Amino acid sequence: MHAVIQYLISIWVPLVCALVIVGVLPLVTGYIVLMERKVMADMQARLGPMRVGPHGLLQPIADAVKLLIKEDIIPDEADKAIFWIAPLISVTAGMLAMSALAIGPWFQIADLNVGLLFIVGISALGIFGIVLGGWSSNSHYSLLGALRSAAQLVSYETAAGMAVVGALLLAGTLSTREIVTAQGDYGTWFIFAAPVGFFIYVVASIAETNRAPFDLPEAESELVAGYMTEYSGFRWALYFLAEYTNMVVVASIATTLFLGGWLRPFAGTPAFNFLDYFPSALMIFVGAYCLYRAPKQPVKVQQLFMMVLGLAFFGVALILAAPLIGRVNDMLPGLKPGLHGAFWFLLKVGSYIYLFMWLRFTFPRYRFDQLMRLGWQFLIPLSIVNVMGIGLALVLHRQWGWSHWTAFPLTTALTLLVAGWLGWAGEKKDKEHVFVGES
Amino acid sequence: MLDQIVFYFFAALAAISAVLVVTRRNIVQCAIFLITALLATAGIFLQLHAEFLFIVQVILYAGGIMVLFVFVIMLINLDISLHQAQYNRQWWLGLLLALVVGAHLILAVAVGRSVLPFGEPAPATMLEPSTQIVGRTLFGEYMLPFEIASILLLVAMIGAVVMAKKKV
Amino acid sequence: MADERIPFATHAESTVLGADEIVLNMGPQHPSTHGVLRVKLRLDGEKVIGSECVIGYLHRGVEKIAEHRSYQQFAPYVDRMDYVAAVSNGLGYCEAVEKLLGAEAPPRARVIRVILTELQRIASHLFWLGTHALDIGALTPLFYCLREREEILKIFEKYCGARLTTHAFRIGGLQYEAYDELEKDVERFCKPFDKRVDEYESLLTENRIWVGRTKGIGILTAAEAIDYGASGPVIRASGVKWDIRKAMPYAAYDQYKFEIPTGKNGDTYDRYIVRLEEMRQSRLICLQAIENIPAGPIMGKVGKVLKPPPGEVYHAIEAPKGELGYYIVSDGTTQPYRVRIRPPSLINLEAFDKMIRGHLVADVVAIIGTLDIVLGEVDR
Amino acid sequence: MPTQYIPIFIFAALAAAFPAVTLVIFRLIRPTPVAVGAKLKPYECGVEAEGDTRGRYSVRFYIVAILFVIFDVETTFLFPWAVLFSTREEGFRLEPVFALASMFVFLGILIIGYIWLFRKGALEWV
Repeated sequence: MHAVIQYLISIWVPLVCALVIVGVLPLVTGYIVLMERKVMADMQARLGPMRVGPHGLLQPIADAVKLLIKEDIIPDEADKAIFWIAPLISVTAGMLAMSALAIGPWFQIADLNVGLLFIVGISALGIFGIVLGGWSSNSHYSLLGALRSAAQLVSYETAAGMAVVGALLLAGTLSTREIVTAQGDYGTWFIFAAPVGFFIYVVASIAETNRAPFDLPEAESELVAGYMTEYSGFRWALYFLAEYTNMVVVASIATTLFLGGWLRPFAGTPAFNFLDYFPSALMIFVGAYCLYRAPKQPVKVQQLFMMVLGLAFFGVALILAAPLIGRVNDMLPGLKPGLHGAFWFLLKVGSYIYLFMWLRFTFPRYRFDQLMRLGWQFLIPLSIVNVMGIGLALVLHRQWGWSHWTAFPLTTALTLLVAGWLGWAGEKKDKEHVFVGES
Repeated sequence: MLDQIVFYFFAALAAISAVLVVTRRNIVQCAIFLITALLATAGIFLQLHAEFLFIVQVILYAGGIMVLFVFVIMLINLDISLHQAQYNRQWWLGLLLALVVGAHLILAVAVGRSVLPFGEPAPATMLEPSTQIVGRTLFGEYMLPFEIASILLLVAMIGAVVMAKKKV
Repeated sequence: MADERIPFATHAESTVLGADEIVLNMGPQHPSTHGVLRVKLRLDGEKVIGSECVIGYLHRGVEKIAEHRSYQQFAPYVDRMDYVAAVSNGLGYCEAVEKLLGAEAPPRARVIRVILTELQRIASHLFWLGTHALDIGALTPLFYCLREREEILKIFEKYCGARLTTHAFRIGGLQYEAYDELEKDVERFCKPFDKRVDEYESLLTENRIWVGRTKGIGILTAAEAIDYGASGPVIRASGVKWDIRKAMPYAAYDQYKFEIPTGKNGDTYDRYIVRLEEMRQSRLICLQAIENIPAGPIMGKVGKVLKPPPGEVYHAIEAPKGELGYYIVSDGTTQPYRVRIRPPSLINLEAFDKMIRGHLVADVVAIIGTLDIVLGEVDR
Repeated sequence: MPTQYIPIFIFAALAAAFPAVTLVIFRLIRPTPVAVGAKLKPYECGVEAEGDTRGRYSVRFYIVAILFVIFDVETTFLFPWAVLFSTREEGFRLEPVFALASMFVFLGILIIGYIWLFRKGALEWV
């Protein structure tokens, strides 16, 4: 027993991280949903949630309370045990995948040797929750959603894995922490060395998280709600939690692999050191906006809320600014990479998620056969070529001493050429498939 | 001590799930227990410090079972299979054979402990860095088998298509 | 009709591995059957091998009600049929009764009727575009479309006080005199509207996903369209230049210049393009009409009590959804003996099974959306 | 057990317990389900479902599924290769040309197979 306590003391940082993730993630998810609704409203010329709290800021909490106390319905004909356990599988897998993420050099539960593979592999387990949930509901719509989900995962997993391999070629390690360090050493993020790989990963990750335009498993206009048609109340919320957790996970993978993880833009260039002030400046801006909006709120409580919120942002700005003071930095040298790293990492994750939302509100939905065709006939061959191209660039650079600036653009251009050809061939084939009436 | 507890936990999980895989009537439940069994095996790999093998086990079998699962839905009428007997009338013969094989195995281990040359036990310390070691072995000593593996995959690919498509 | 064009199976025997055929109910409570349409789909996996539309969930017996109301009293009921194009319904009914009476609406009334009906056509098409795009998964166009539709509804509200079921016309002319700023309002809406249509197009027309989802889906050839009695944008998209506004002009349509947009392939994409073009044409008609609204009375000479002579009449107009016809039999009393309504939605819907066979589940919503049905009109 | 995995197991337990415990605890607060009749029926747009969902269900999945397994294995081979290509561990890094050549052979064989599949139309869903 004593040994166990001793041990727990030695691993308190990961433990605190674990508790924080488990405790805060549902809240974060709620606010991502709010963000999505606000972004959607903004793009669609309306306001979005405005009622609960100022600017709808308390909407996620109201939603959570509502979902928690809703009646819990399990259909008669459902396979009860599987129905019960399916959403849990999804949520657990999504959360567990986060354990190897490095949110800044400080915040990480465990730095694994196979970190990236761990994230990819474990988050892929979440699909079982979807398929089992859809199957156990014993409804046609759910079953169709579950099957689509399985086929979709199967088709895009390979492309995503290959895109990851492309970045790993440059990084030379599977540990999330070292991948980010490698990008610091290279002096450039891998998105610039492997833009095609990043593109493939974006598309494949959207498909893997069942987001529009690939949201076929839950396509509301066709399958009502797909695999979660029979789910209601908190179980349904768990699926939502899993979906948004997965979004965060894929966004984090993309950030770690392609967008430089917790590194500041131009981290190696002293001329851009003024960007160190950006985190505080952003927080001050947000805080000032909150204070500016505060008197315009209709109710006293809301005014107070906005005021407190604004001050809280100022507080965060102060904390972020602290390491910039020379003396503090000398005392706690780890503070700056830790705090600012987390800031930049989360900012990049947020931007990636924003990209997801943007795509969702812009594009119509793919049809199933088109989705499969895109995956198998475009992304998979392209991703194989991408891996070969990056390998070739590295050989040109290392063996024959070409500079980065010639080797990588050259191979990227070659890859793009192949992409163009694949697209053209697909188009041609597509035309053959369309049966046009004689009219 | 802790290691042993963890090992027995995973081993028991794997064994019990494996038994359930063959005894459950509902095939979807069988598939779930198969996942559990495979994940428990992955846990044992992890305990042996074979991190790479652990994660490969998770990735490959998760995908594989997903495929199996869809095949179940495609090929099997669950309503009928639920009411069918799991074994035919020779089940007792099967049990007997299983017992014989089991006994043989136990005997082999018991006797072999002293007689047969067992390999070195898996190291209890960390083999840093495991991915690199696996890779080095694969691309060093086992280069040829690795390339042949691609031919094997090619054959599997062609085989699948030939079997599924009648008019190739 | 033997059909060699669709190279897909239409029976379950040819499904792979001897799988069972499943029957999926889409509707009546489904997000994208546009009301309470029920479609029974026979599926082989995700492929539709047959379908059956079950209607009647919104049946209110409108035609029967007509037999127990006076001519004037029945007018508001037709607004409830195609509730997204109430003005057009009213126009058809009023003109049919006028024909029966041998009366005519005065020129001023006719022009205002054209303006309002064309605005209603734009509103109806906007609503169709928004929901159709939503069915295919594009969330955003809906709100842009509703934003513009709102402007039209505001004009209706100013004109008659109602937004949806307007009951704008009266047998023999108009219910209300046009308000002072009608021209200005219409102009303010119409002038920038073609830019707005371009905006929708920029989101959809050349979008690869949109094209992939709509091109070659639900093809109805010209001959088939005629056989099925389709009308409106559905038949025009198949390449048949048929528009009652041109073929048998009513109201004041003979005074205005406009084109009849037609498609070539008769697929979902063509129907989409045709409707977008129709919105542009309607805008042009509105702009022409507001330039010269004749002065004069708004009611023609019809009595307080309408008592048409015995006889029968069929009058059809080009409603946003197609040919909306009223067949009215009078026995010389104040109430019609029989009213039969030819709803364009119902007749267009009949081509659905033909269009869906061999396509996937996802195409069901695309095709239902593109037929632009309103269940209030299908069921009446 | 590698020591870094212990927090992960604790985290796994937490992550699994959190939703399960919430689900159970809020059962006390939630109204007890009293749903009867149609509320407990599977959703079929408001009408009685025809046929059963437990029958055999045609998915044109066979080839795609097998191919997925093959490509999955292939990707797994690529991971250690990619790591070794530019690893920083002493003495593990492969010689670039040799590594690239070996993988080109490996991928080349698979690409031949892929092209064959493509030409046969095996990658079409319907």
